Amino acid sequence: MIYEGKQKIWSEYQKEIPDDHYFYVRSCIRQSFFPASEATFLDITRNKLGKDIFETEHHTTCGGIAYHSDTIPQETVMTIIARQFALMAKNGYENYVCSCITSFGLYCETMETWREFPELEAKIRENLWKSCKLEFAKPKFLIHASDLIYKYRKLIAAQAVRKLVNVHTGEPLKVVEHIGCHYSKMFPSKGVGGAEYPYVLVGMIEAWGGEIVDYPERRHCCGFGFRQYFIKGNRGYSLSNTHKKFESMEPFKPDLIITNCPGCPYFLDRWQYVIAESTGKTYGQDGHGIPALTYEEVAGLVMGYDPWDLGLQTHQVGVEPLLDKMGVEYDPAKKYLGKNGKDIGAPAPCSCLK
Amino acid sequence: MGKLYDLLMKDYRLKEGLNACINCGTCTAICPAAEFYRYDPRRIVDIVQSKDDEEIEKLLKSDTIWYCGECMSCVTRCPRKNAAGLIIMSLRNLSIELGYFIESEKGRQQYLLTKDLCSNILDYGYCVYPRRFDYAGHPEAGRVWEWEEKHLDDVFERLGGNLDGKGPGAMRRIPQEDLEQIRNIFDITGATERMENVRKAGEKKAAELGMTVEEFSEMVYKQSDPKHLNH
Amino acid sequence: MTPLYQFLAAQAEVPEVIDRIPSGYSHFVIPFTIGITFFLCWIGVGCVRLLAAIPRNDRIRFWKSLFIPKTIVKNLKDLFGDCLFHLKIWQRKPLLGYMHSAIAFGWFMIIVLGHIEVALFVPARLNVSRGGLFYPIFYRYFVWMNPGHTTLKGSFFFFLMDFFLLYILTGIGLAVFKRFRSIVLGMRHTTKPSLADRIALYSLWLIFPLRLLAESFTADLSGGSFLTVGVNHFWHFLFGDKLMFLPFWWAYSISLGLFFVAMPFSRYMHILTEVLWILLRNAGIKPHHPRKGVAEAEIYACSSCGLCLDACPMNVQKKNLKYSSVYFIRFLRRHNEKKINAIADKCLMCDKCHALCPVGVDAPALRRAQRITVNNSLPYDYSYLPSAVSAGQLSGPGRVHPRFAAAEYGLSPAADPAGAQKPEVLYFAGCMTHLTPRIIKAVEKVFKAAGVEYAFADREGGICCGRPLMLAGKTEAAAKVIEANKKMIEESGCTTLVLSCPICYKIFREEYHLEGIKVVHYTQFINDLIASGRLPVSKSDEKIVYHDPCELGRGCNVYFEPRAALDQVGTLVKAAKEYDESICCGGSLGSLTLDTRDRAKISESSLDNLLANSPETIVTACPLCLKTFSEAVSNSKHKYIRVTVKDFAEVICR
Amino acid sequence: MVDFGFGLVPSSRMNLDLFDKEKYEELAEIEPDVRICMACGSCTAVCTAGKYTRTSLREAIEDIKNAKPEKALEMLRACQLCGKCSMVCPRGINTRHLILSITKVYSAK
Amino acid sequence: MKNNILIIGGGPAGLEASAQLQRMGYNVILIEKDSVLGGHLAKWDRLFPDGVPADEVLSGLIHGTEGVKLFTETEIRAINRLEKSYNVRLTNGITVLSDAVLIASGFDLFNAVKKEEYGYGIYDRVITNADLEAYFKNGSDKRIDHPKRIGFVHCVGSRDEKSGCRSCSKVCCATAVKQAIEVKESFPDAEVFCFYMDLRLFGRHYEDLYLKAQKEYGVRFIRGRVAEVSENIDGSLVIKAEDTVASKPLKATMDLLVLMSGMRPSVSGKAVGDLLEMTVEEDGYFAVRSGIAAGQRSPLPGLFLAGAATGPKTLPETLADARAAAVEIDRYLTEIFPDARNYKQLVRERW
Repeated sequence: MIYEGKQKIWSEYQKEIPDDHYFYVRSCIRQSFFPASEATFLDITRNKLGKDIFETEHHTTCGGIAYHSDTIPQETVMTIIARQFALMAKNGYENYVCSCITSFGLYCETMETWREFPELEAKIRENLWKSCKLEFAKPKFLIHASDLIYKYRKLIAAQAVRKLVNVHTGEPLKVVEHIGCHYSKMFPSKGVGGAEYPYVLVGMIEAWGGEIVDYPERRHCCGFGFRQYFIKGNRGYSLSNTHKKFESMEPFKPDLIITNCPGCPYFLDRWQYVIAESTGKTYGQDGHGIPALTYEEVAGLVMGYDPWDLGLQTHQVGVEPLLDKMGVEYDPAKKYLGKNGKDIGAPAPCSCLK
Repeated sequence: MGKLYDLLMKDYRLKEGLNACINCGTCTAICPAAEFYRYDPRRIVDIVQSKDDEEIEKLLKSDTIWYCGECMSCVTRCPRKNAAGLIIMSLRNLSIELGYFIESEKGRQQYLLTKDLCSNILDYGYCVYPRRFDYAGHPEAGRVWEWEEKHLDDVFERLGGNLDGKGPGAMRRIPQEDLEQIRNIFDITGATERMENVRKAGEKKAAELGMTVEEFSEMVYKQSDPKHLNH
Repeated sequence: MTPLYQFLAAQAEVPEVIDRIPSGYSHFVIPFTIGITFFLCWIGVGCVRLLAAIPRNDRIRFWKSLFIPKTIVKNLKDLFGDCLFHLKIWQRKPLLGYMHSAIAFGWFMIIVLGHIEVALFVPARLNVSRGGLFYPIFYRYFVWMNPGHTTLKGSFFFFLMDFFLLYILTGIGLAVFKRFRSIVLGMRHTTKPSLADRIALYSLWLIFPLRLLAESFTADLSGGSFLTVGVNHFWHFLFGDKLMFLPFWWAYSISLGLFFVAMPFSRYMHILTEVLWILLRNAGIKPHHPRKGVAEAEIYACSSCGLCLDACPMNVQKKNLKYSSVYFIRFLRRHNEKKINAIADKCLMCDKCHALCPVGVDAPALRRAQRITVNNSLPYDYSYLPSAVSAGQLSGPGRVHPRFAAAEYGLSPAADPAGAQKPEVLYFAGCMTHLTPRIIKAVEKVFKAAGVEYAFADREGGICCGRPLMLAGKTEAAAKVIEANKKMIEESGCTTLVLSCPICYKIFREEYHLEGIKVVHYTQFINDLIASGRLPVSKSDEKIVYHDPCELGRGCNVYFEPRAALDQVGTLVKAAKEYDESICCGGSLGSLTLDTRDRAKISESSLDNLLANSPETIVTACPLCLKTFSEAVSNSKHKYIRVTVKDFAEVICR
Repeated sequence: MVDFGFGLVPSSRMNLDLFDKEKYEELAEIEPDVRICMACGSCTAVCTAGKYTRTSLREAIEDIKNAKPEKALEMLRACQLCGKCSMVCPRGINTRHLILSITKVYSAK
Repeated sequence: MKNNILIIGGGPAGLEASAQLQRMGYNVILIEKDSVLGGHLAKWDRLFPDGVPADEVLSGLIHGTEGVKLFTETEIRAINRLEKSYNVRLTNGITVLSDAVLIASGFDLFNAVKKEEYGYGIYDRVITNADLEAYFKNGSDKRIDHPKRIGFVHCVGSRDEKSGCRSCSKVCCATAVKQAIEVKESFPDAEVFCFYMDLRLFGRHYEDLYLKAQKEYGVRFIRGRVAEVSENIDGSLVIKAEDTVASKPLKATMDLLVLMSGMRPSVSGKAVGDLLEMTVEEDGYFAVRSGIAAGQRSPLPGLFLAGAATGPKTLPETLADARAAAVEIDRYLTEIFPDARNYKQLVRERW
């Protein structure tokens, strides 16, 4: 692998990311499964970086999952998106930051389609007026939340209390990145680093002291596939795609997987559990899995957030070996406590995955 | 010739996604679905561009168009700037509009998907809503979800969420007026009509098969014929 | 000193022949005795073993056949005709025929006459215990001829013995000459002898000259006729009275002994095996295995004469000589599996070597038997066949295949199922004809012109006839295909089945056993149409040469009908070689391994053969030949520029 | 082991790394024509068996080269060796011998 | 008076045209931006279809240019169009008054780095056709270390709208087949694969080359564009494509991957064209007066084109094109150019 070659490509895909005043929209999946990640993201941006990032209670789903499950027409999803844009404009913002990759891709696609077919944009404008009496303005900048963390990766590194380094050996942690498919595969120029060698997560890992691991199936989809997951009869597809990725990364012995898509950490985490429970195979050391974390969680870890505040307990793959390697202090007893130390029990143990 | 093709061409996704395919196979080469289903996106694009209505109709009624996971990996690599994924989406769209989807095992799944996802959006403003994501239906969500499901309020509170709460935050209750607006959008853009049609088609199919709606739903949720796979 | 014979001549009371050596034995007979004993044991054991390897039923059939008068007559005819007179070789190559018959018949006569002499003059010596094994052979050494008492009978035998010895010697002379200048005898190629062959050959060459020497040296004692006595005088003239004759008798014995020891390992074994093969063949027993049982008799019946070398179309290239039947048989004898397989697979199965073989060795059948041993285990799955051939389903009382019922044939079963007629004539085009649609078009045109009501069995394409499978040795698979086709044809209710492909024709005729259905090739069918006046034809002066397709001519013995028909429409000219000597077009399905280039060479030689008398048109009656020739003619060669290749039916109905 | 109601699905991706070079060379030794196929499909177009089954010599050759000989064998089981393919092959491949050779080489354990 | 003719580009087209024009008695000035003549030919080892050494062909071409004024490492600084001629200032300080200008600026090889998914410049064992030629010529390349499996990817930067080139580069199929044979000769144990979209082996003997590659060298041809290349832990490459004939995705591990970089319009040629205000077509190559009837004339009078400047060509086509251009220039200079009074009208009629 020739690092300089990649650098050259990265240098060609540098998208402009605005400095401040962001309009934030949430991700359905991330909110449901990793609420702490979004909370951490907002905390870092607002309190650690001192940026203006605004969230309105009136924003909704973009409808992307329903759209990509082919349950709602294109016009419907575009009108919902137009409504989101209208909320942004109404609140005086023009830098649109979304937490979800599906949304991000969909926004990019929508804007591109409107650009190519202005009559469609006009139609949507009309739809929005008819349904909500709202008018929208297209955002000036459309960015994914991970773009923002990427932009401030060095500032975060400066505030970091630890690095992505094995404190026992001094070696950098081997980190695998996984980019959501809709981040840049459709529009390579819309993603930091392009589609083939995206830099958005690599930049964070480098800045925070980790060692990036490139393995053959890096670009492969996690296998969510929308309808391929929601219907039980289709889940073999979803599972098999993740399995393929893990089989490919196994020889590289990664310590950690970092993702920027809401669904991917869920699938890369849970499918390890299913593979372990149904075939007995695990990919981490000594029967453990490989933790698949969100970029917010990783940022939180290096900045010294408590792992249980970051919601690392909601991953099925245990994170303790990783925390040990990084030298993160944690109280195992507090892992599954509710708010204010309330005892709400703990998940049943797995039969295979440690 | 080309009636179905003309219908397809009304779809902006097809307009964007189809630019004279040269059958090079880059899409299939990296397609996650082509690896695990009996599926070849290149063939689909080729059939669509043939404008052969008979073949297109076969497609619309087949399982084939439902294998794609819409990851859009194909878009990156196509040397002709085609988007097999978008073509699939417009085929699915037409299959649903014409009611053909109910003919195939995989297409039929739209009945459940439409019901669940659309009601999530209309009821809560989210595509996914944790209180409707049950461990029983999703054993793969793991022991940790089994635990979370029982203590959703506590977990969300602990993790800085705002489950069903007022104001902004993760999983907040979205104000009713916003949900009304979403419903209006659904009505105006044809989503409501589609939901209805899909529901009716599903119920009709259930009746045809001599099943109750519950039995039908159960079957659609779990059924998976090995014929979909390569062996 | 007075010569002994003059002295004895005076004693008139002495018998005509006297045992010169009372013991009737001399050491020199040992080599011969050993040789002949070994040889007789060998063939005795061989016969028993060979007959034991034949299936029981066949064996019984064989023994029975020996007592059926008709077979007895045929056996005698064949034995004399093939083994002694070599009539088949005479027919093709008179000089070669003379050579073979001189040696075979001459030797046979010498042995027979020798024994008759012994029986007449010293009958006691025929007893084996008194030297019966060797005595008749060396008769002239052991006896003293009373010169005074030479009877007419004695002189007669002396004359015959000398005559046949001379006869043999001329044959040997030719054989020696042939070895060095084979082309003189009409053979372009000749076989390469093995070591045993050489030993046997050289001893065979020596036997008769040595016999002449030995007998001539003793001729003054034992008598002789014009040859031996004449030579004897010459010796006396040369060496005086003291003749040392014993060494020559030794040499003669040794050469005989050597020959008999080498014979079982040499091609000369054919001299005897041929007898057995003729008996077995005439009993109607077919080989089931390329090396065991009847086949063993067959392969040892081969004289390695090499006639098949020139017959084989592959030998247009010298590198292919080794694929000829004579070598195939040699390797079969030597059990050289690798070479056997390679040769078996290479053959075009044109059957010419069989047609030309002086002893009727059916080498193509042996090759097929060999293919069976190799390929028989190949898996096949023909479960689709029944549905393939009954795709349209035979239906209605008239059971007319809907596919047959197109209005243009005057059949209308669909409209009037009760009145549906059976198609009298069913035409089956076959796979290869479908690749040459011009034949179908021409055949249908002929049918229409002659007003033939027919149905077309495989208009929409059918399945294979099974012959290619058969040729490849997949007999069992072929049976499945045959079964499926047979059912379809029988259900059609036709009474005549017309085939335009000789490949189909051969297998339909031989393996289908269609009860009550006349199976004809379209050349025959059309010739009948012309003969009966149903098909009007007009003669032109187009110079036509007819190519006999292998499967039709040699395969099914159809030579007359196509020529008779063609004679009505054009002027037939001769090819250099025709009828059973016709040269395969090179496209044959028989060969499994022959490559395109080799085939092209064969096509070229076949074309050259056809063009001997500058015809304008080459007519053939096989889709494969048609396609092969058409391509070969169009492929290059300016010499073919003036000739067109046509199908038989095309020429008949212009 | 837990039953989730679904499981891993076999991959259809052909893996050329599994290609058995030795076996292929063995085949090419007895029938070198296997190398020169250019996948034009003429053989399949005229195939007698192919009219009723999925038999395709072109595909069978592909399958051999794509490390799926068992599929080739299965496909060739329907072949009647009629020889039409050999008549139409533009490269003059000795198809019948190739079929017999494939069966011979790849059937052998 | 001898006419001055300026030829821009010292590749095969420029060399051949200057030799022809020199023989016709013109005063030929040939400029080349590089220090050596021959263009891409100088970097090639052997030529398809019969493996003639490139050096041999090149030295023959150079040999023919005796008498031509050659300026290497020379470019054009400025061009002034006078009424009938061009006043050209060269970077070496010389000014030429040229009656006709021939642009033989050739082509650039597609920069394979741009096909990001193939990882040229990123993966250690991905090389281009040019790299392989250099290896054949010089005998060493650290990326080529007894490879056991070698893949050739056709159409890299050709027939690919993503990399800005819809057209076929014409020579890569034959080059790939040639190189596949050569590489097999160098590494007889290796398995060699060619991944193609269509095999465009149109020229005389090209199909024979293809057959030879299959028959004698056992090169495997797979119809399918390589979609993705990635690197294994041991540095070997995993390639993914669809075997479109089998309609199945495939993967294979390779020890060496050769990208058949296609032809792109020459960047420096474009700069010259800009100075001359020449039009380029959508594909980036110079426009000609008429693709069929006047393929060597530019839309501007007195400006001629030869070789790959007007689109991908094989070497024999380039040479033929150069000879044709020489004839065209000769016709222009003898028929149209000298007739001062009717010059404009003649140009209108006959250009």
